[in-house]
Amino acid sequence: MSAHPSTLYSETVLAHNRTPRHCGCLADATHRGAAENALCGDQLDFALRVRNDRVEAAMFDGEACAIATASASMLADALHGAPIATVAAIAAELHTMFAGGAPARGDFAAFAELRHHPARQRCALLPLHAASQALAGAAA
Amino acid sequence: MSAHPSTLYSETVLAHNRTPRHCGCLADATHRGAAENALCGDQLDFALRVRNDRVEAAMFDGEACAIATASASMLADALHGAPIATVAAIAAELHTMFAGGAPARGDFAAFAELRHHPARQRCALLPLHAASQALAGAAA
Amino acid sequence: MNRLDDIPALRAEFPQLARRIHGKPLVYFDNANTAQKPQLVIDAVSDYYRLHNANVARAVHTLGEEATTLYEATRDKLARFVGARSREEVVFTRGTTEAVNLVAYSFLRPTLKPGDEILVSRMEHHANIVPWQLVAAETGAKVVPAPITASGELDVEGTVALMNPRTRLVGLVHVSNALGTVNPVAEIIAAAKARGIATLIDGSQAVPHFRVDVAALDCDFYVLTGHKLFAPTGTGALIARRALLDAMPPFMGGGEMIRKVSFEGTTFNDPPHKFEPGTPNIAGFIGLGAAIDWLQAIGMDAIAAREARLRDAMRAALAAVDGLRLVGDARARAAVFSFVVEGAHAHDLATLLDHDGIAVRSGHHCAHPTMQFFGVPATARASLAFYNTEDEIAVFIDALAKARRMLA
Amino acid sequence: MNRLDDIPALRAEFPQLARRIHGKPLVYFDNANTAQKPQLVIDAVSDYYRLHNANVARAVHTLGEEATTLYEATRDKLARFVGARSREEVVFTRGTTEAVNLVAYSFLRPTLKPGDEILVSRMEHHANIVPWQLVAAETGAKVVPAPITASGELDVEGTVALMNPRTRLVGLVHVSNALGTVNPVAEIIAAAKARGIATLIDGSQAVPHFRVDVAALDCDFYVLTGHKLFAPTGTGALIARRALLDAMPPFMGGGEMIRKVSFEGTTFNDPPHKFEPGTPNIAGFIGLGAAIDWLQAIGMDAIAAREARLRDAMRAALAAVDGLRLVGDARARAAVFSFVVEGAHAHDLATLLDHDGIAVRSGHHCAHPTMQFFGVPATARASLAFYNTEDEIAVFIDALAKARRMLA
Ligand SMILES: Cc1ncc(COP(=O)(O)O)c(C=O)c1O
Ligand SMILES: Cc1ncc(COP(=O)(O)O)c(C=O)c1O
Repeated sequence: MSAHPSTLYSETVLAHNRTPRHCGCLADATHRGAAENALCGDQLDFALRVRNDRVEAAMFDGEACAIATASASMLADALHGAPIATVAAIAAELHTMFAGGAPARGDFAAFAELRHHPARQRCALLPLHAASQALAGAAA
Repeated sequence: MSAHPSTLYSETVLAHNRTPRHCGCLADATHRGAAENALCGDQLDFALRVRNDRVEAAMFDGEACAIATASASMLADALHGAPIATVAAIAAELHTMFAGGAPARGDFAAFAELRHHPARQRCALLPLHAASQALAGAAA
Repeated sequence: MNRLDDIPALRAEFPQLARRIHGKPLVYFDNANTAQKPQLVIDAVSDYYRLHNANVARAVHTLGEEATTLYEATRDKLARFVGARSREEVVFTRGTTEAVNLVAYSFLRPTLKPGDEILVSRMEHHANIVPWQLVAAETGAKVVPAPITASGELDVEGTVALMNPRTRLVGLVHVSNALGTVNPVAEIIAAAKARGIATLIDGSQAVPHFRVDVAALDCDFYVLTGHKLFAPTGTGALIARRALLDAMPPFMGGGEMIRKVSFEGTTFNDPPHKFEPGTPNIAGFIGLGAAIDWLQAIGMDAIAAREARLRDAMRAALAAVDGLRLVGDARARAAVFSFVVEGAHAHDLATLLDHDGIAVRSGHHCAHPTMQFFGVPATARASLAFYNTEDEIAVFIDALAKARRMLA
Repeated sequence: MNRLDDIPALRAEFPQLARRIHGKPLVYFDNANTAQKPQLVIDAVSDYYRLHNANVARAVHTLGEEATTLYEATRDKLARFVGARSREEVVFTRGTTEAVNLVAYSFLRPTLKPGDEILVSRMEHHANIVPWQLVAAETGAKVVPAPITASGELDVEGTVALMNPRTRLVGLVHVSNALGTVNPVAEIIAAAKARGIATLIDGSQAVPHFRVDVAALDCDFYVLTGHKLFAPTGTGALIARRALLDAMPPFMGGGEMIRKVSFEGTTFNDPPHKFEPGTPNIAGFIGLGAAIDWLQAIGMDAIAAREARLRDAMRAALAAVDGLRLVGDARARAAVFSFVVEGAHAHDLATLLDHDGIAVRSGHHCAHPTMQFFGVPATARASLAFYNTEDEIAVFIDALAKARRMLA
């Protein structure tokens, strides 16, 4: 069922994991959210500063696997200056890609191989959950 | 697992079933017992007149299958004038025979084929349970 | 061409149908007890053990993902097969019995009060009586029998008349295993719903024989068992409204049904997983998925049509047997026939038929109250599936006459 | 000659061990999750479906008798295998999880009072925590954690100190699935017994690896699961003192667990049947019987000796891995190793090992409280069975180093 997985831990993913972007705490966040992966106990916090439905800054924190960490790093990157609808858009692109459809935007395309690893898909989705949790909640 | 069963409904068994001996009610019984087969709902009553640890008379009643009816008929027959220990002795002989050992006494040997029908063994044992129930209970 | 047009080929898919019993070809008329399995279902089970064996929902390795994918696919298949609104409405259980107990413990017990009533028909299987008695005994509620008629039909008017503000749930068998009756479940569900009463339909004997659409029936709970559906033993399901599952507390505790466990407090997973603690019968459910695919390839409507013909042939043949009385003779009925024969006890009939290779069940069919109603301790029961034939009916009728002569 | 003297031949009995994963030979180190099945067990399941398929304890026909004989034979085999006092002490369940729930619902709940305590160790599987929490929440009792040490051993003194007149039951895992610790169960049972406290031992990870004698242990309840014992999924057992089973009310209701059902009142069957309503996983239990025969032909003592060698080899090999920390390193331990590696998340390790054909589990192993105690969200776990080899250990250690380099 699984194809050869060499591309799952691609250089893109490994680089994001080694030196994640925007990892740490965002003091002046307006929104905060968290998500947890029941399978492994991983937890990820996402903090956003939002003005006029646009993300001015995004940071994440938490201990997680390489896939989740890389995804969080990519997401924080993608959100800077983007409309808040971007979170839902990227989540939808990931789901499409996992179902065999078009690749997701930018570095997220590096997760294409996850279509053969259903159990690990939630790792890549974890930061998306945390960010949408943040947007859904009351302002921090 | 089952051998050819032609001998299960032997002439001996069928004859006892057609015209069971000592079927009916024993007005002056000293002991009464009943047993039920959970598998089919069959019920059998056994009534005994016992004096000095000897069965003077035995009768049975109830609706039951041919195997149980024949066994009851044989048992009532065997008990007339016999020591009460006969009930336990015949039960033990049946168990031995079902386990592949020596045939049980008299007509009971006709149940040898039941060793291949574990589910029906309790039919043959039903009157034995009813009779030992009768002996175990208080005098009627 | 439908596979039902070539019955010999179809029967060849069932290895056990080729068995000989006491030297005679097996005539398997005990389908209401459990159904035979096509080779493809047996292979699905072996293939899992030979190639994909791993635990589900736990490991990220290849085998774990394969096992999980195969296992969870059955949930989608079953949801489609019975017309559930979503896969989350499908809770896997060991069978019908566990499914009813789950509803009794988790849905009813927490809010059951003294004087509350659970209304179930007098033709229920023990599985749809005893679980309610257990929770009723604990809470002071009571189980009320809904009336049936002498021909083994549900007394609909009498049943509806028993629905009252204390009635908490109506439980009804879709097709009676003891009588063959097909019940007007939609009518009863509608009547209960109009009164705000929850409904549970026992579909054990329905899903193997005709198309069932749970969403259209609109019952709250529908229960079924896999081994009667040509699938492995130890499988079954509760199909329930999502909103009810969300509100119900868990039944059994353990792994997978939790989100987070600590000694300070535990939070539970979402349905259906909330109700599925521990390692499930993975191989069995993979086999159930294969059975459903296989049934749908034939088509439940084609199966129902063939079984209606077999049923009519059997009904006519039995009517001609001297001294035979049908126990239950509803107008709407399945190819399940309970009967008693004058001068011949059901057990003796079953044993003598077995000598001729014919498997029928004798006994109370886990329906004591039904037997009590008809005043018989036991019946013999012949229950057919689509792989049975008119030739087998003829063999059965001959053997029945022979058995009767022998016992007379 | 013992079969363990020819490991290649023994491995050839397990079809899945011949599988290749991502082009590499499978190294199956996830045995604590579920074990692989020998062909003979797979065949026992298929043969039942192909030749003897029928329901048990119900029908008097040949197939029904064959199925019942095969199914009930497993009860005798299991009773002998674990040293139960009699076959009536063996209650069949879906697995360990259901067995613990049965005890929680049927033994404890009816008499549990506010303030009562259930003492279980901090290294329990969720299956030996959550069922107690559910019945405790209902009754106002509480689940008390017994202490463990930094090396993952039970703090025996601390545990005994927590036993008090309010303690109703002590639950302890025989071998921890998360840490590999082999617990001094006899000592804890004796201490509990001296205080009149009931005991439940979770033997899920014990029975596959060494000889267990339940009667000698003298616990009240011993639970186990079949799928870890090289047997089919959906099988397991509760072994319990007969006197307790006699006194316990039934858990689930349905067919076979009753003696007589009526709307006026129902009487129940004797144990073990009182606790086994409905159609069981017949095929699965027949497979369990085959697995036990097969294990006994090899001999549990021989298996334990081989596993001790594998364990020591693995322990030594892991000690040499840079940046690796064992989570749990008890003196008495099984060939089950949980570990974390600096800079490499357990999930990533598991996925990368899988790329090299190696199946290990990563996660919390259904033991959140244990993970909390050790302050890790997850570990990787390699768990061996007697069919594993020292060569596989070498392959694993190499792959581990490679994975670590990749993630660094
Ligand atoms: C120690 C222990 N207890 C209980 C269980 C639960 O067993 P099952 O999932 O088969 O019910 C397991 C396995 O997952 C285990 O390792
Ligand atoms: C109508 C009906 N309900 C419930 C059951 C119980 O099903 P199971 O034994 O598979 O739990 C049966 C079958 O025995 C049945 O025929």
